[in-house]
Amino acid sequence: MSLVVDLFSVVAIGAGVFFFLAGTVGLLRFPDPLSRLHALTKADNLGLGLVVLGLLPRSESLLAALKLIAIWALVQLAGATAAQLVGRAVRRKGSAV
Amino acid sequence: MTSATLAGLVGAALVGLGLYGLIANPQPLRKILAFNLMGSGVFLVFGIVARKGAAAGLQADPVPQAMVITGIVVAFAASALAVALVLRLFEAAGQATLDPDAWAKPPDGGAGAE
Amino acid sequence: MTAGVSAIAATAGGGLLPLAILLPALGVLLSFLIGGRRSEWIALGLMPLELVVAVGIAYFVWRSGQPLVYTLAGYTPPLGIALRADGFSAVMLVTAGLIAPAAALYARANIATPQELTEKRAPLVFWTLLQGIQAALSLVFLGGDLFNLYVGLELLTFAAVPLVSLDGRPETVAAALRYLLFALFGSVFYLLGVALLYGAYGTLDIALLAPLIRPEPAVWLAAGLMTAGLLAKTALFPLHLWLPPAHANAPAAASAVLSGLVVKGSFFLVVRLWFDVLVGLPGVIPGTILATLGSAAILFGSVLALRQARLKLLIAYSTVAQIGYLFIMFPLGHGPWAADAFSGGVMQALSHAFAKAAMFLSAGLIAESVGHDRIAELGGAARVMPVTFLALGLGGLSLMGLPPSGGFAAKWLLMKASVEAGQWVWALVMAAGGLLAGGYLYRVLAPALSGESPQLKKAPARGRERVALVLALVALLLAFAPPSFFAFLQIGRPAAGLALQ
Amino acid sequence: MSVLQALDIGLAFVVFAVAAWTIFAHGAFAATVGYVVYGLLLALVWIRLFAVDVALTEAAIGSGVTGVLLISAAARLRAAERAEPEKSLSGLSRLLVAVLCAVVAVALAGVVLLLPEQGPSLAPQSMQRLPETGLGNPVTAVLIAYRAFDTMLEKVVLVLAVVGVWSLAADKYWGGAPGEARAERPEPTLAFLAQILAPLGILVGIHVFWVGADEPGGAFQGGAILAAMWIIVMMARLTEAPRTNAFWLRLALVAGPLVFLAAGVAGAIFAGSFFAYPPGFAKPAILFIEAFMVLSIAVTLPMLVAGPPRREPRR
Repeated sequence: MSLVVDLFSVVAIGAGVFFFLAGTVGLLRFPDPLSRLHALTKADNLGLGLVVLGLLPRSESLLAALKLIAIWALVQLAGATAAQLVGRAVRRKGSAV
Repeated sequence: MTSATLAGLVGAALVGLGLYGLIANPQPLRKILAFNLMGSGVFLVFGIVARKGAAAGLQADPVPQAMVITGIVVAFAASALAVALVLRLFEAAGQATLDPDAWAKPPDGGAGAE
Repeated sequence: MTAGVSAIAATAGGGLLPLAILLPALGVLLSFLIGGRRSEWIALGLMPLELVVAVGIAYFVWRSGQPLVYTLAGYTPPLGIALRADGFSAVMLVTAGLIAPAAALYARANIATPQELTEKRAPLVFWTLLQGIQAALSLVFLGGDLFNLYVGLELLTFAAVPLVSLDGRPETVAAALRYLLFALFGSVFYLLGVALLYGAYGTLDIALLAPLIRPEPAVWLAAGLMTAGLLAKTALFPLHLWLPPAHANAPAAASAVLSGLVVKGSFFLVVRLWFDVLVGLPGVIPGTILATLGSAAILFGSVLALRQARLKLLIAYSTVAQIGYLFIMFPLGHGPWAADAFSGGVMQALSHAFAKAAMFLSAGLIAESVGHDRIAELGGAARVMPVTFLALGLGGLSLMGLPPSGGFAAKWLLMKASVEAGQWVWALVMAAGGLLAGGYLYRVLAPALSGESPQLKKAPARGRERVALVLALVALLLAFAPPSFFAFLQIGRPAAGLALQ
Repeated sequence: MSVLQALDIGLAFVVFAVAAWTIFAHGAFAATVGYVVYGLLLALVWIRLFAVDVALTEAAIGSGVTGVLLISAAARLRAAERAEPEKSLSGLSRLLVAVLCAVVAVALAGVVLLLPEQGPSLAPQSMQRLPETGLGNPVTAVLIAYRAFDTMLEKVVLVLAVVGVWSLAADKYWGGAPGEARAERPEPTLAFLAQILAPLGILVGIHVFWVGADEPGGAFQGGAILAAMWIIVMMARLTEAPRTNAFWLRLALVAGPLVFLAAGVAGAIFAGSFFAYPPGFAKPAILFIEAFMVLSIAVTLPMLVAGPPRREPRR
């Protein structure tokens, strides 16, 4: 049983890290602000989501698990808002960022 | 090398970097940033001292930790006052420079007579 | 170790020590909360009480012949914090207790809330921060814990800096910003030293720390950092750049407090550090470095003061020079002349505090009455405002070190100690500094006494002139301090403690 | 070398790199953004030093609130940066300064390496006296009991800082609200965020304060989170900054230090020493004081960020 849980965690967190890496590469390599934002938000959503998913079975209590999910939800909220604001700023100023 | 010693070395490097920025960077806002950097380096030295004082079932000595918390709040207040001064200077004079020569000769010669 | 144990037990009258800090702190909070005209009333109402507390502390120190100690919150050091008052702290406390109300009485006339307003910016800020300076200085003079003293230094910075930019002109804001950056640099360096000392010995209590200090790398580095930080706040050459614009641009009442008292706060801590904490370090080389910087400050500050066109800037540069004298005492701390050197240093701090406060207040009156403070255009002014110029001149007497004045007593004691110690250089520098001071004061006073008098915008108020004059007279009267006064200053000095045992 | 050690070394390297960026980056705005990143990374370092209370404070105040303050200042100063090429130091003096700073850093690093592995500590004494306070978190006990005097005076420092910031207002704006009255409408996205986040953040802030008695957290951290919520709500323009002559605002600003000071004097009367707590009543007294401190911090930090009054007071 514990082997299965471990395997699940490793796979999920590994996938999460991959998305973070991909998002970071995108942020650095993509040409214009909007596509950079696109890469970044994907990393936040999926990367963090998978890391949290991998950590869930290892949490000590239900409360700790809920905290993990709350962290994910809050980062979603913050990430989405920031992306909106940056996108709007880009549109206002043209593409000069 | 333990993580505490490593943090202490980072702290030492931060103090050096911050000091350099504080002296060498001409813009006041950059000086404020440098001051904050230097401050956090000092706090890290407190941190390593706390960590090396792990005893009595505690992972770190609480007294230096409490001092760092006090210090962080004071450093924020200092930054706020400094930023307010920089912005006020910028508004009043259209420039935010500390260069003494810029203030030695007031543009219309009228500022000297109060 | 017995000294350590007796130093952390509370003594009679010790309860006055926290009061000396808490009363002005309460004043800060209430003045800000209630605001308006009442902020001034609160400050003026509390100041006599604070003076009584200061005198009470001095009385208890004198009666017991021992430092007063108070342990806060029932936690003895090293876990808790202790406050201590020795002879030096008591004297400084009373000095602050006299000069702050003098500045307040002077400021009432021009930093007041007008009738038609419920609250005005400058008065509220001035009265709140003046009390902040009092609280900070009390803490600096009484703190027995190095981190607690850091909090005191920060209180001092936050209370002092906004006073510089009180009138809001851009150059005053620039001066305040430069002052703040220097002060923050000083705080960070001081705090770094505190961290290293705690790391080495696990306590920050001065009495517990002193016997533990060994000449090892951590201590040397801490000593260097803390001293450098405090020197930046004291404006000792070459870290003096911030002082002249800051002190010359503040309102006169604030300048008097900044120049007379605030720089003495960080100087006091340099003395604490080297005479009470770092007793285990060989102090000759660091002391010589400090005195060398002091000598440079005396010569450099005086020469620059000679070249100033504005009276307030001249007085500010003379502060740079007079701060230099304070540091002559450091290489003279060991030997039979140590007591004289210490008394001389303290006397210099006291007499400069009173004399400089008197001079800044006089300069403020001159600027208000004549309409400017350009030295070249002050010819004959002394004949229309004689009392103001008398206060200025009497203060100047102390700066030059002519008898009878506190400045004379200070410089004579320091010269005597230098000669006895065979360190002639300091005596020569001090003599040169006295001559230069004579020169820059002559530049102001000689033309003012002769020539055609200027048309005054308004005559200086009698009461405000008297405040300046009384301060100048106190600086003069210090010359007649009896030997028992110097014995009082030695209370709590390690050497005195040994002699008593 | 274990994985954890490798992570430590990597973290140290990144912290140093970002710190160097904030010093050497070309634009002030970019440097400031770097500083915020740096603060968050530093919070991780504090976790690795087993100082969770400090990590929370660093993340909330050192990085978060300071970040808002500095970024908004950098944005407003962008015009200044373009207008004036700053006079900077000559190459030689730059080199001298660099050498001086390197000497300081190397000396400090040397002393850090010389510190004994098991240093002196007040941890045993802190734990020994902990039961008297009724608290479970020794860091809170240091702040609010053993070294209560420091903490009270540091609150007075914050009040002085507010007075100092406000003192930079123009005379005609004294008593008015900080922040310009802007015509533009609230940013809908930001308003949405603030509406969702603020209630949640308030809960979290109070929670962090409440558990601070026994676990990492406390008045500073909780107060800072509440402050952040108020800042977000003001940024989203869901509410205006209050007038600086409002009595309630002044009361909230001084309540923390004032109650603390009063409790300190009460200690002299009822417990025999200034700032002592009567045996048995320590914990309720501490929570009472802390509640007011949370309030004052939650109000002070946003007012320090908001800056001096910039609008005329209503009469």
